[in-house]
Amino acid sequence: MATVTEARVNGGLYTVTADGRLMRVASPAAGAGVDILTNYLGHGWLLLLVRDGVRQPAWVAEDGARRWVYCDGEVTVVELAAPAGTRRRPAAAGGLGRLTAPMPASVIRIVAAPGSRVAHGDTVLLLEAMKMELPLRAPHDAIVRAVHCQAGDLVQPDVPLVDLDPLA
Amino acid sequence: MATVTEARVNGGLYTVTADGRLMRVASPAAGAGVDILTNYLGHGWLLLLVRDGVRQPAWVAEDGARRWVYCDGEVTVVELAAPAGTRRRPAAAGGLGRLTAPMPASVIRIVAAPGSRVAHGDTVLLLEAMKMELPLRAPHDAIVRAVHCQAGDLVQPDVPLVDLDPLA
Amino acid sequence: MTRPLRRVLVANRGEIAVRVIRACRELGIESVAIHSEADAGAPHTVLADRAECVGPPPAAQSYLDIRRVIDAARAAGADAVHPGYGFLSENPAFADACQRSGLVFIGPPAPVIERMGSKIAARQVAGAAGVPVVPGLTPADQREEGIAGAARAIGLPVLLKASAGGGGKGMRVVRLEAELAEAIGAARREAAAAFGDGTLYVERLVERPRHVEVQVFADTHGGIVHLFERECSAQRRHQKVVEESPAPGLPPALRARMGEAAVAVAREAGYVNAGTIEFLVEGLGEDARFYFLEMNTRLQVEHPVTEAVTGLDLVHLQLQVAAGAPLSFRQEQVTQRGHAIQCRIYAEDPDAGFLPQAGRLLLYREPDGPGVRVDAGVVEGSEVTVHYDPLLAKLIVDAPTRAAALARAITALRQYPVLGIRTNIPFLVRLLGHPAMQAGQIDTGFIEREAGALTTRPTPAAAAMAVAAAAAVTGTAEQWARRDPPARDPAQLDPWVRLRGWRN
Amino acid sequence: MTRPLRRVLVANRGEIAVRVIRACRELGIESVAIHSEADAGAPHTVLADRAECVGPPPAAQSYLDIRRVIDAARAAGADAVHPGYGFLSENPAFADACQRSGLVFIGPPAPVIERMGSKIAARQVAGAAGVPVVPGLTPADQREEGIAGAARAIGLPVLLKASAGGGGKGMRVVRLEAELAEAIGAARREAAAAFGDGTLYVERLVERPRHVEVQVFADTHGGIVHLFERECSAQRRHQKVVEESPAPGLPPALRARMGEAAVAVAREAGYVNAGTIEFLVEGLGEDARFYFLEMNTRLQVEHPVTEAVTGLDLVHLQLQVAAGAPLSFRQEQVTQRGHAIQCRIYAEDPDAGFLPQAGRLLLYREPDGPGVRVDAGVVEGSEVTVHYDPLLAKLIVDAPTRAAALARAITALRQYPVLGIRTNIPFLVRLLGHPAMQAGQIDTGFIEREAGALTTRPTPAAAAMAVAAAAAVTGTAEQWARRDPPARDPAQLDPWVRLRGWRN
Repeated sequence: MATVTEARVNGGLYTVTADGRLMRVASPAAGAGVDILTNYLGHGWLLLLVRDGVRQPAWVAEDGARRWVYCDGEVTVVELAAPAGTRRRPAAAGGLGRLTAPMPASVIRIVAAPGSRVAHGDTVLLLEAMKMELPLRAPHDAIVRAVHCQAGDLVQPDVPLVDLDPLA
Repeated sequence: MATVTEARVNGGLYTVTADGRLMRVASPAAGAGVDILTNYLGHGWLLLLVRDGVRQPAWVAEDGARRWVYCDGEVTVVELAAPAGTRRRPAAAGGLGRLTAPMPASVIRIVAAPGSRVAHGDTVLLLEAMKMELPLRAPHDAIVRAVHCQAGDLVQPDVPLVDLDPLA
Repeated sequence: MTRPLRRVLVANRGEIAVRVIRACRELGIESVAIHSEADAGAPHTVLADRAECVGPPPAAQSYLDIRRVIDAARAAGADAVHPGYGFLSENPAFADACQRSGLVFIGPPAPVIERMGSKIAARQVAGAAGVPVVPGLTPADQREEGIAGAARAIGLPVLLKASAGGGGKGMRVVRLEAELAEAIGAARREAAAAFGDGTLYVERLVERPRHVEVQVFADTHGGIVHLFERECSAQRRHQKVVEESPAPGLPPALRARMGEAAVAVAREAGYVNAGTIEFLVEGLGEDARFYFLEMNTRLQVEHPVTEAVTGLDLVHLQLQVAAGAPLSFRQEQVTQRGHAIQCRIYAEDPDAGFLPQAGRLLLYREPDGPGVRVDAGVVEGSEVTVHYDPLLAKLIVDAPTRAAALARAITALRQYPVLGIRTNIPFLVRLLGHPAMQAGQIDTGFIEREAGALTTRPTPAAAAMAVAAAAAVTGTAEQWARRDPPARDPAQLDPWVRLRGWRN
Repeated sequence: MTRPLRRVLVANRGEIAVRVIRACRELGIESVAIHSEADAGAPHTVLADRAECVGPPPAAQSYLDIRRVIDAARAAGADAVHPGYGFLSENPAFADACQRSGLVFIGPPAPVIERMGSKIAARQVAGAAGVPVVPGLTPADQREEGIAGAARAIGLPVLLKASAGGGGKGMRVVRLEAELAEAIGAARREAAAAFGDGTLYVERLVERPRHVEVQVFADTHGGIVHLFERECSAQRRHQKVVEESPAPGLPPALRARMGEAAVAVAREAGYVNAGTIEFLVEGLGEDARFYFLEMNTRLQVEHPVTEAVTGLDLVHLQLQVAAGAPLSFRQEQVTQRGHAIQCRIYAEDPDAGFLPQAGRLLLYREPDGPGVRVDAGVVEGSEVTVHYDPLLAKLIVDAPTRAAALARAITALRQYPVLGIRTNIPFLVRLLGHPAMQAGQIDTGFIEREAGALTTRPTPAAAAMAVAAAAAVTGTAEQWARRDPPARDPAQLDPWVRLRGWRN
């Protein structure tokens, strides 16, 4: 009945042996393992970790392929490897040459127009969310190639708003 | 998209029109209806009832074919009509001629042995649950036909423990 | 004299174990839970730093087994034991076993538990302290005839009680000669099951009494204070249901005299740590009199109402006093401010004779907000078993006035959905709304007398509508979650807006 | 003079709307919620007796639209309006519109809001009351050059603030000449967005100040009391994060003088209802001095810590005073008992510059137990949108001592899983555990200075194990629920018992 899974967390390799509500997590690097009893909590799980007799609870919530974990006062979000055929969300949205909103926001002002030159740290676009201003700054010296939004737009995260051409 | 269901509660007939998270419940007898917004709460639902502008929350939990409802300080449990082909749980467990435990319990003592005569209200079987004694009493004058348990047994609800032959 | 506690074994389960474990953590003390096989993964075992299994589900083979509990404490390296309430908390043999095993017992010394646990000895102590008592005795002849004889000598109606413990277990009122035999048998069996001792005590029944108790606290340096009173008259079958502080309508002079009497009894008993002196109060206003009833040599279920009005933390104090610290305040520094009410949330069906219930908590959401405290031994998803006391949680509210506290409690109860198992929450809503409760005029027989009014209520109109709607809520929770994904696009209209249109 | 309130419209959302609606219910007053289209079905609309939609999601078109809010109050038949905090609570035009519509505004009269809302006029009031102020002014020339000139005249570093409101919105510290232009623009835009008024105030920056404020309460009969102080120095970008009462280490004589000064300012202002006098405290111990900073003419986010230490209910008092009742207690009857701490739970990512977060609360379970209060504007399943302030809830703890309160807060935060959206809970755990916080020695710049130590922490070993396990928790919740049905048969062994065997 037991299933064995491998998980990589912060570069460490962990082996998870699960049997019904019981799990054992072992890490070759960390030596001894931890025993876990899983409780179903309605819309999530409560894991009870036991290591050398000492207990620690962890709460887990499911969000598609993501798992949210609250343990020892810290929240960790882990993305499970996507099954073949599904698109994986990029680890870091926005690349070297583009700026994206970190959260749903509205555009207050385009500070740097297409074609203008911006220095590292300059504000390119001014957003607002939850009544706070969020300046999007140039991550390096660049020329603004294109701006894909205008003042007043409601913009979603992970959608390119500005394309930059880096300057050497 | 809207679906229409009829429900009978306390002898009253209600028509439920559901469209996504919205419902309208109407009762021909009660006149005006009530509008309901449904919120998903993880392992249950929060219904927001609105009637003549006045709001009232109701919490609903699902338990197989049962629905548990908490509204206006009262809990109601409703059993949905079972789909064809499945066995319906009897509305009142235990019949005129049999005694059953109202909850999981242990048998302390058989008070009336098979063949003995018991009067209405006599204790036939003594159970214990949660440190409280639970006497099972005769619902009418009867002869004990059979006893299906013995002292020390752990017994489950809805399982016949004693068969009685009613006396006219 | 101070010997700091490092690691405390909590010899209990449910809400009180959770409460004690939290207090340990707050004071930097490690905690060890114990659990039966039925309680592995229960909230108190999740919260503790360590846990030990002490046996199979029946309490007699686990939580009540002194040897196993002591072995668990040794195995976990504990240096002290907190007994909670119930179980072994008033068992002198347990306190003694702890001491002999080098474990600090967080409570009074074994001989004090033994003396105050005996109804006769406790009455003698009260008498020596100059405090009046209700007539009663433990018959030397404990056979049915001996107990029946004692009842006749005192004169019916009488109250039969377990000599070894409190909490309503093994308690029976006998008004008629014909009820004596069955009541004696039932009381004895319940007493034996709950406390391991079937010895019965027979007492004159005071009619329409109020049950008012006084919290006392004593350190190991001779310091003793009282922390004011609790009104516990809202009882059903001698089981407290609602407790409050201050006691409504208690004349200030009587309150002061009861406080002094409680301290006098505790001093006479050589008491240490938290204890409660229970009194019966007869009559009203300036004519009211009080009688010593008994002493509970442990923390009470209802200690939170005292915490709310005094601002003290009784479990912190227990741990500090057990470590040898003197009380850090004097009697005149203790204040009774505002009004607090506790409602016990039981897994029982008020509409079916308050039958205990077992099952899984499908939906369990606690109320929150100002003046609302919930001490719970369960979470959503918990399985309530048949093996233990049906107390799930306690709702404690406090507010500046009694009227505000009552309103706050009712509001909180109506926002406290517990589904999947029947509870007494609907009963509590009706009880707190009853005119006599609102007026603060109830005695210990009130709930029994008003049983009809309190346990039946036609389904409210809104509830019937909700039930009809609930029947139409189909599909699994997962399907439902997919049905209407969150409106992450702010431009997407909420269905409620559509609903407004629908109503026109 | 008393005119009982029958139906109160609560012109707010989130936790404060929930809190006010509850208070109304506790006092037998009907409540009317307002909501934008994004908030239909939000907790405050579920709890209220009635609700009115006041417009589309953006606050400027709903919660901040005076006409729509007044229309809603009329449509619902309300006779009074509670503004909460933020939104229209310090807008004199709103208070005035209420009065002209025959609605009781639960707060001070419009002219008092206006006077105390102006930094200049408020300082004049404080000066007239004999209370010292920090040098500063609202430049008559509100162009960039005018404000920059005023900053230079006062001398850098200076603080730019919205003249029309508080709460950190529109506030900027300027230390260097080169930062002036951008700071002025940003502060003005934020001020305009938050309060509809971009007028800026320029003030001398007091270095390493503590922010200590005093709660005052005035009735319509000339009665004014103070309810002691709150320490609010734990701020991030002028946004309070943790508040407590009493202020640690505040000398009793200074506390007394600040209380008297606060009452003097309120009396000079002709104040009515709940208000807060904010002071800057410079220096430590007997050398400490205080300066009047500003007055908030409304209930504060942090009012619960005052409720915890005084035992009063500030919203009940607001409703009673607004109905014309005199204060039912005198200054010398107000007590400050124990220690209370409030933690604001924000939807923000402390490890990514405290960026506000939006999304659905997949798992949201509040801590409970002794001394734990949670005022929440969300429940499990709530969708947090981009439109409003990211404050989700407030955790308020109280305990007999500051050390116990800190330990209680940390224990509670560690039992407060909020998943599906990033929150500042992990940050709060680190902040409360920081040696300076434990010692009670922080000023308003502390969080910025210690940002590195407070926002980064390697994944704890246990958490890494839990994450690995979480990745193995597969299947939908429904499938999981079916996987291991409840052990209704007590004879069935719990898996934990098997686990013990596995470990040997």
